[in-house]
Amino acid sequence: MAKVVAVTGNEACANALRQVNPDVCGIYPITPQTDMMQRFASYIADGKVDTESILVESEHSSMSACIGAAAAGGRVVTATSSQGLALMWEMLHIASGDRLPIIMPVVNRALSAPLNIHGDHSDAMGARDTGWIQLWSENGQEAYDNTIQAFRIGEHMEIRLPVMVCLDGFIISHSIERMEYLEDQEVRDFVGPFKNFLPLLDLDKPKSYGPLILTDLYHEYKRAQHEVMTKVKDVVLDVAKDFEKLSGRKYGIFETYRLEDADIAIVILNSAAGTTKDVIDEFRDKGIKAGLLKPRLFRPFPFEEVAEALKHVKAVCVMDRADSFGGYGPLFMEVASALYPLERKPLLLNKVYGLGGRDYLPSHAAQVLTELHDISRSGKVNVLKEYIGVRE
Amino acid sequence: MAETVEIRWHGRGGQGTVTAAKVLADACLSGGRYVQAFPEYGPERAGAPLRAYNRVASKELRMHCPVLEPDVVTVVDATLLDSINIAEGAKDNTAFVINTTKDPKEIRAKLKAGPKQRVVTVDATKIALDCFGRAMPNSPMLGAVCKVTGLISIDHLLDDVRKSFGKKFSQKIIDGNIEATKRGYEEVKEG
Amino acid sequence: MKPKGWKDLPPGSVVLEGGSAAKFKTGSWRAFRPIWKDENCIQCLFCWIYCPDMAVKVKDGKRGDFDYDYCKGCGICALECPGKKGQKAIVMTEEGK
Amino acid sequence: MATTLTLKELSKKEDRFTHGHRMCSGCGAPIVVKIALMATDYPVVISNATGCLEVSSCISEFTAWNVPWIHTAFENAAATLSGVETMYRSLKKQGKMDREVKFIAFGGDGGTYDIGFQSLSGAMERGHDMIYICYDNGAYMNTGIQRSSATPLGADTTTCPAGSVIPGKLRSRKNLTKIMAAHNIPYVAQASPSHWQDFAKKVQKAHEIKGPKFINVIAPCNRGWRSKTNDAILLSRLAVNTCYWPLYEIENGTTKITVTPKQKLPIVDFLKPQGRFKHLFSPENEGLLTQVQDEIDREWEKLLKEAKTD
Repeated sequence: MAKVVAVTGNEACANALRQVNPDVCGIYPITPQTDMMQRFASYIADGKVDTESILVESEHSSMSACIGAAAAGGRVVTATSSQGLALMWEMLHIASGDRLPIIMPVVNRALSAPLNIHGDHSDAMGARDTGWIQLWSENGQEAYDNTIQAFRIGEHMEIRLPVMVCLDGFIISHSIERMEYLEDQEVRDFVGPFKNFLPLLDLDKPKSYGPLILTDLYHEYKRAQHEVMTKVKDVVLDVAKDFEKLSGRKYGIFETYRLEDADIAIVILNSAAGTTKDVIDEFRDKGIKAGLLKPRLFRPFPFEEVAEALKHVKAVCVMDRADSFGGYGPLFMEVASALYPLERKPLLLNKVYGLGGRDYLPSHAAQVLTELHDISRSGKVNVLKEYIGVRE
Repeated sequence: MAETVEIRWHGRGGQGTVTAAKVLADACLSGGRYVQAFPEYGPERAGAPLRAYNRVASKELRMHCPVLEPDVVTVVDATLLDSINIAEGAKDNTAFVINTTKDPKEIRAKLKAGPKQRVVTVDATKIALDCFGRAMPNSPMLGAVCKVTGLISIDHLLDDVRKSFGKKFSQKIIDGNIEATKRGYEEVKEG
Repeated sequence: MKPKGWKDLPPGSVVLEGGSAAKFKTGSWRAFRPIWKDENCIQCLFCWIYCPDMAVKVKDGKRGDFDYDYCKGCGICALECPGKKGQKAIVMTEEGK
Repeated sequence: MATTLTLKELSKKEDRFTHGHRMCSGCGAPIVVKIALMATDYPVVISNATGCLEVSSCISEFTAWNVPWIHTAFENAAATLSGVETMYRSLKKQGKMDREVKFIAFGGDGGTYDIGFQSLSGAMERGHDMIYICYDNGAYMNTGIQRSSATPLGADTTTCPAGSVIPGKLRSRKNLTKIMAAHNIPYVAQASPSHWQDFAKKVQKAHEIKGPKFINVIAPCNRGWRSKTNDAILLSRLAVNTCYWPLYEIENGTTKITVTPKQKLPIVDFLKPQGRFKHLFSPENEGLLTQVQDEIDREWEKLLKEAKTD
């Protein structure tokens, strides 16, 4: 039986982790994630989980310890944000290269300099090439659901990869919203017992983790790692199917909203997608066929499916809450690549919004949809990459 | 109830404003409603002006941005009336709930409130001091907001206050807050 | 042996066979060759403990010959060898002579 | 029962670190590893910082380790092992693991004194049950002899070269052993491969103590020290006998010198065979040479005062 609660995104993720009851958890504070691991630490202190915590002295050590623990053979979690994720960067590659299914909620926050503690996607986007699976979440409910599903995806015997569950800092992590919790036992049954794969603590079969591989085989190892990523999509969909049976909540590799017959569309991640949906409804009421695509699985990126979903649209704006200075926004780059093979492509533009927690308002969505509407009629894109909600 | 009720809280760090918004959200959860409660965050600490928001709706809340056009504006610290524009974005029929010793008519004049805008006052700080000896006006303000919005019954709210405060405080403080919430509900003055 | 393709690799580059380095013979690195003279050996086993390459064979606590598959010819053994009455039990000779 | 520390008994044990590794000819580090593992009678899991030992001991499909071994990066051998050890405790608590396992981290001085210092300090403070063994060769040897905070005063390295103006390293070594002792962990020691029995005893003792332990071991590098391939043991012995590298332990705060040189030799005996100190013997660097000796004398006197007299 589902339980309806009003909790923050951080609390929801912490609760998901409690329900899963992992073996080991690396804990280090960073705004806006802090509150999540703090809650988890109190679950440990109150004996609500069997987890052993490692109260590390940095995020780098947190990820290092998580890698050691996961290689040892067991279920491992941690969480971070922003500079913490950046400090982990080196170790993120090692976690995925060693094929260790560590589960990590990432409470998205801007990167320094200047110092900023608010929500944007620069942190996780900076980690997009680290070989981690990335699931993105619009709200606390999705963050909770994704966290639970992440275990099944990452620990799948064909996959064995670490998973980041991304949620917007403050906007979701610190907002109380209505959501539904599954029962503890339901979650435990859904996730299942941890299955070992090449555990280091198998003392009778000594293994060496982390060899030096030179020009002879490194290329092959990385090719093999890519191959694993190609299998992720199907696993994500299978897990989502099972999750729907359990929760009634449907997940795909992305969500579309009124996109099927849309002339114009916005592609946008996380919490801003919700705000955009409300504005799309307003435009539909005015007779403008607007729609939305919200990626859930960003790594691996489902290129073919995204192209298929957008191919009939006349004009698409990809909105990035992160920048690649001197390049297009990271989400834009993926969507543009996805659309490139199409013979008839939508017109495409890129807007960077909401950096460092700048509010994304309905008026911003309206501005973009209005521009898209004009483009769909004129067939002309004036400025391909632009910043919105920025003061001149 | 309107499809969505949006509330903006103005307070100062350390007055329990964010807690009030959270308790209200939790209390409004009943009846299958959707709720949001979220503060505005900055590096500000105790004493700095802050805002918090509520949305309560009968359908799923997807909007994830600050409340720009509040149905209710709640001011937990009357001194803020002189320093910030608490009426920003207010609609024709917005209700103002103000913690003040002053008469609602005086406040109405000060705010230059329109004819359909409601102005409600409550001496929340005094109630808090009476009930539990601390100048924490959040629980009487909750009572006042409950009365003005009619979102939930006072009994339901009191249950939630008991639940929320019970996690952190002693029985004496909980009882004080229950009493204060009740008095906040009862002692609102409209003008 | 045909070099491995990417489909043949163990997941996560984990080396599954402990001690497999024994298949990699480092004896070819040697420029100088230690020669063991049994008659001068007092079985102190210093050569064995100080050998960085585990290239001194010991069986039942008794020193045997060098394992030339692995000896890199560093000469630590010869230097540390106390020998018998001033006569070293290990001497270094140039390889191939 | 721990193995009796005679070479005859030890030689009967299976090699847990095998031949076929690719350390340089005459390297001191494999001797350190070998002695440490021989003194370990328990199942053991190793964590290894990036460095000479790591790159040479596990390449492609070849591993010299016949025990579970993990390398992740340069600065985090202690943090990585924290994770392994914590998982072990978790599994033990859950009844999924019943054997008594010991944990050893190996790092060079770069991976220990410098880049890995934070991770080491953190792991020690958290109290993980492990021995961290630093094989200290006094520079970043793996990358080609760059100075580290363990590089001795006056040494010539590729990043503090002895030039016409600056005569090598102008700063003294960081006393990491003492810094680790300041963590108030139950056991800290200094050891040398030349004194294999003393070192093995320290490892055995450390394994019997619960909690974090640190052993700093001198490990000559003939490439970086510019000495002969056969003198790793000779030089490490001279390091002890000149009191450059005193052998001592600090157990629960009590310092004990475990090997006192019969005769304290002048530091030049240690410096002379090493090319990295060659310039110190030019007349213009006489002052620096005196400074080196003075410092060693001062540190030794200090240690004598701290040590418990038996």
